[in-house]
Amino acid sequence: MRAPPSPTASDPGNGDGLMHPVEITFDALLLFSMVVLAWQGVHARNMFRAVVSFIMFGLLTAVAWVRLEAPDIALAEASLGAGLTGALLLATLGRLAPERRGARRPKVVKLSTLPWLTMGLAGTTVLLAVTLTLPAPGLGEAVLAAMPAAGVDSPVTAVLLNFRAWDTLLEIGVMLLAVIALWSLGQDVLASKPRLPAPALPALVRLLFPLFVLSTFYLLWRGGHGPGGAFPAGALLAAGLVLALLAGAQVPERMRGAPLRWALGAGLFAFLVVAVGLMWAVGTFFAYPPQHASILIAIIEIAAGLSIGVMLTALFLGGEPTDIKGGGK
Amino acid sequence: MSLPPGTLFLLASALLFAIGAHGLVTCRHLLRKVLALNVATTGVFLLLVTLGRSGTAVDPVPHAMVLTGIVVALSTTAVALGLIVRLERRRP
Amino acid sequence: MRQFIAFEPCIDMTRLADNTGIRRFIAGLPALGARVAVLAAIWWVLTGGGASAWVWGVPAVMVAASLRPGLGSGGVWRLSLMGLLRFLPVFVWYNLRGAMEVAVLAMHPRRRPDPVLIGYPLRLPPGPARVFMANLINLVPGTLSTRLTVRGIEIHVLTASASVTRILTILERRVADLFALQLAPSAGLGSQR
Amino acid sequence: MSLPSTAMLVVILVTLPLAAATLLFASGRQPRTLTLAAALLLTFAALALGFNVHLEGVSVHRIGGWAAPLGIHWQVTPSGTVMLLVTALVGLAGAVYGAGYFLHRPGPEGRMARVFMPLWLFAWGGLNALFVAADLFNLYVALEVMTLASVALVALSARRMALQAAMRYLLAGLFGSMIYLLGVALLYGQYGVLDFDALAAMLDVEDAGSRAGAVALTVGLLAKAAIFPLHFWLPGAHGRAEPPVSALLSGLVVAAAFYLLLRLWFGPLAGMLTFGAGTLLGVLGAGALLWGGVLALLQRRLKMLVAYSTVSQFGFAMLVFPLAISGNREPVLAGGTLLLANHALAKAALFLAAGTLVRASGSERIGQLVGFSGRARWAWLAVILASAALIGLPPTLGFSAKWLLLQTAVSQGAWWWLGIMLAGTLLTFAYLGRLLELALLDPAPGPSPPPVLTPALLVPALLLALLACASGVWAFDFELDGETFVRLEPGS
Amino acid sequence: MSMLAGIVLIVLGLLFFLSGTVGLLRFPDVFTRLHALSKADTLALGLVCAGLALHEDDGALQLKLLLIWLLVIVSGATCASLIARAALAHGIRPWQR
Amino acid sequence: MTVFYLAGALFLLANVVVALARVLRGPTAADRMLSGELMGTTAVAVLLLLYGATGIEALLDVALVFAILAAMAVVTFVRRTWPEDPAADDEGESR
Repeated sequence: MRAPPSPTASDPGNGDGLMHPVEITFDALLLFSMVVLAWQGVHARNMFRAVVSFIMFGLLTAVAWVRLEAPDIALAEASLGAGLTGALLLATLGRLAPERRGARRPKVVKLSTLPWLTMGLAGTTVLLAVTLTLPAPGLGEAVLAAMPAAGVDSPVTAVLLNFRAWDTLLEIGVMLLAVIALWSLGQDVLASKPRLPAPALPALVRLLFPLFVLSTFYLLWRGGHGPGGAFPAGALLAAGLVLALLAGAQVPERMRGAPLRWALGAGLFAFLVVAVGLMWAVGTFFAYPPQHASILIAIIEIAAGLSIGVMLTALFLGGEPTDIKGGGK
Repeated sequence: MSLPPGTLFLLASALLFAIGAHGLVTCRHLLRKVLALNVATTGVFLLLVTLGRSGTAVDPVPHAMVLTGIVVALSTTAVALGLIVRLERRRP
Repeated sequence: MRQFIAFEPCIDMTRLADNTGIRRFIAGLPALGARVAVLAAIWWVLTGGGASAWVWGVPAVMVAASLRPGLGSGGVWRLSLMGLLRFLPVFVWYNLRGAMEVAVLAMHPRRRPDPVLIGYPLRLPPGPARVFMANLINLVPGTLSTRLTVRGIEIHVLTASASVTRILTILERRVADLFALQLAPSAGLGSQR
Repeated sequence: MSLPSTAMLVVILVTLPLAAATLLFASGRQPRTLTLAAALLLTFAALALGFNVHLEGVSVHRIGGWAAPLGIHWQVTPSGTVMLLVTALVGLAGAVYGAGYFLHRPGPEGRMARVFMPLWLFAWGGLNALFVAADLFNLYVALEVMTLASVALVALSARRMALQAAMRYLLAGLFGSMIYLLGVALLYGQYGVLDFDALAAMLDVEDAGSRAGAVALTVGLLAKAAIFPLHFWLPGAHGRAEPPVSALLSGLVVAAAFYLLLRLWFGPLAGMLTFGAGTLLGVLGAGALLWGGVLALLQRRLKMLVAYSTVSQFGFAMLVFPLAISGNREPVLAGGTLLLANHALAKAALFLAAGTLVRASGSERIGQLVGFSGRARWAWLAVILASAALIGLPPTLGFSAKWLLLQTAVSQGAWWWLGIMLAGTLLTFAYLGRLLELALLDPAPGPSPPPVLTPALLVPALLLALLACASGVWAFDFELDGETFVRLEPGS
Repeated sequence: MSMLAGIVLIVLGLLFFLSGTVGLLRFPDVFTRLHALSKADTLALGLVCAGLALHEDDGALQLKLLLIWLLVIVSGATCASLIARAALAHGIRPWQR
Repeated sequence: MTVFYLAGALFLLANVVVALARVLRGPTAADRMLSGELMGTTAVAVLLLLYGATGIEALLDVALVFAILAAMAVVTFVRRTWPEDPAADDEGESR
């Protein structure tokens, strides 16, 4: 119906306070519930309640990103926040001893919280006062000017995989490092053999799994010219794999060991090969020749997306899936 | 309305930061600390994007920074949760 | 039981060597074709078509069609078009009615639910149709499936009344139509627990 | 034969560790020759880079060919090069030591040997990326790489104490990163740039937002560098970790965070280093110096003593900030960098030697350490040399560094800070002397079949300690001919 | 015309959402609340999707809305059963008048 | 029209806030979980309405991601946080 989003008609508060009262109310309510949920997520007396509040906080955060005109972040928050973070927290909760799960805090207000509260309030006020005065010039125009040579049409993807690709490389490194760190702590920690689920669950996963795969590719494709890209795509893939694991599937034996580790390392490796290869071919680290930029970025994006999917699944598993006899089956 | 643009979001980000930082210091349970840290980090992310929005053209650099930050936060959270689980099992 | 996550290609080249393999492969072709067609349609819905979209779309559909989550096959989905046409209106009507009933119950100042657990003996043969039925029960008036057992489904009924079993019987028949299945002979009506 | 270009060397230094770590992890094997070859190659690259920088001075490299505010820069500065070099030396020593230390140990130790090298290389890559970074956000990501690798290394033994220490370290580290990111957000909101030079050019020192940003950056890094009130995580993490890990952490990781403080306050934020800011940082340093020193005196376990000494030594290093308030900053920066380099070499040597001694004695208690006998003698020698460097006896590197700072203090008439420096040196002397006295004058017999101490457990520590002692002379030249070092740290 | 019909559908959807929420708050136990969730909310989302689809003239986008609805229906129906089953297995007995 | 969509989204948001009471009150974990589920559905609707208001197509993708992940939390919950008592009867699951 409306081809391009018109920047003025419905745009919340960009510029000179043209916000409609409904929008302001919406934002206020949204942010209010976010703050309440954040407080609950930290301080709820029951641990489970805290975790559920935090998951909901993530949901609302995604809506907040939408309101801030950051659909890229909203996608990532939706796929990571609503999918994996929640699953990770709930699974962790299940691995804690039952009496620690409920862990009620004493109701008495400790005196020591008062100074902290005062300091927090003071800090908040200062932060707010400071941030309100910031002019925020930004690099928007510089990015726009460089877009023709970027190799992709989406500015965020251009920043992530071209202008600041070195950051992204290191960040993939952080993720791989997290996997190695978890694996270095010892084996897969799934406590007991989980019972086979109700038949409805495998049926659901069988139905959804191809859709997960398809939408992974969809988001990778989208990343070239709109919100999308390797992170949300990888997160969706991981969500599909995690769902399959939860429905009773096992990491296949022929995938364990070397193939799995190569899949985990593939994203970082592809990044490094391209970056250093360009140093060798062009003479500058990470300098895509403009005519090849889009294909190189696409290669990195695919490798990173698939690798991120596997890495996130590994993060969910929380340990190396080697213990075949003891673990599941 | 006379509110400067993004005021509400700035207020919320400051509050989230405060809640998170406070929780990180006062909570005993490690899981709560991790949640508090995530809340505070979300506050910082909100701040970054809100600030990146008030320029003339929408600035994609903060968006990219926040995307990177989200992934980093998730990775570190996963490690923290892994540590918590292992600590639980070695509880005396 | 071998349960593997993902990466079980449908077309197993090693099996093509012997005769039965070829026969089985040919027998599986229509199912694979249907799968590919559905996924391609979904890809079109997602992307809105276009040349660049299909450059990604063809491999994407192929991969999505050939990867399985490693949870066993779960049985064949053989749907009948006529059955679908007969099923849809019933489903839409019941879904609407179910939502209305819940809404009225929730909004009405004095009415309260009067729930009860009943067992409903399923006449559908085991397989995807049963699971489909069990999920469907959650969407129609006043019923919520809780457990699927060999004997049937345990159902939580929001307001006990005779109409529930009638609805379920109709629904079961439509599901059987949808899956082109024959119902087992009646095993009697649902018994109160 | 001409040396490879600086750009090529930087690329090798930052990507080779990551590539090697990925390969080691993916292949699942630990060919020791390969890991050592990677470590050696990195060391050579760092040496060549040092040579290049000596000839060419500061150089700037655009990543991806994108110009300043949009793209990311690498900046090869003299101080950064010193850190890269020290990292390479300590990294190599640690790799050799680690290969020897984790070798032939059954059970969980086999697992430790398997993951030690990838993690070590990741930390190494993160450190190298930090030392050449000139971009606020790039620093954040590199810091995360470094922190996460260090946390995993602390938890390596997977014992409860180690896990606890790792968890505490992780939380402190993440807290630091978060505050740091807040500072980045505030500065970006003010100026819309992340690049150091662009920021230095635009910085308005009177502006409240910029000040808040600077404070946030500093607090974040203070938490990562374990400076006084935020030091609580350090002794546990360093004291409980495996010895090669402690060496890396204490010598390099903490130093990297501190180096970033130097880099920021002598680079983009230089204009803000006023009397108030400098004094405040100095007071924190003095607190750390005394607190860490006194606690080190009270420790009864060897590695905890060394760990507390780290807190104290970084307090000493903090004193560069008040000294840089007025007057010529170059010698102060040079002194600070040399102090870090000295600490890295000496402290790493100390931890490696401590690990050897603990293994030789079968006990961590200072009173039960084996004496100056057998092969343990070499470890003790390393301890003595490293102690000399830490205390700052001439002609060690520590002496050159402290001498530079003392000179500045005298020339500025900063008697107050001078007194604190002397007190700190005395404290260092006291706790290290107590260690030597207890162990050498009243040695325990040690376990009856003495454990085998392979050269891998002895040589790295000894070499590092020797280097810390011997490079003092060279550093004096390096420094006193002036220009080399001073040839423009950018932004100062 | 389709504009008006769309608005009506969306408003109806919103009302069903409201009833689902009220049911969630008023109903006595987890099973009855699941009824409210699985029926009222899925239909409500369907109505909203249908309303938006009427305002839309791109076929692919209309079908995307349908896809979203179908996904929510499938997940919603399965999850309701899963929660009910888990609740029974944990010894939560259904509330009875 | 934009205002209509926004008002609808606001209405749903208010719904969510009211439904929070169930999260806080419980009483069982299942109650909290199912209100989380409700919130997921509502968030999809909110995103759709925001799409109606702004016309940014990416919002449909966000909604799609929410929809496809809707089951994630509940499945983890029943399989990991609250796994069924192994002693419970297994009456021949028909698989």
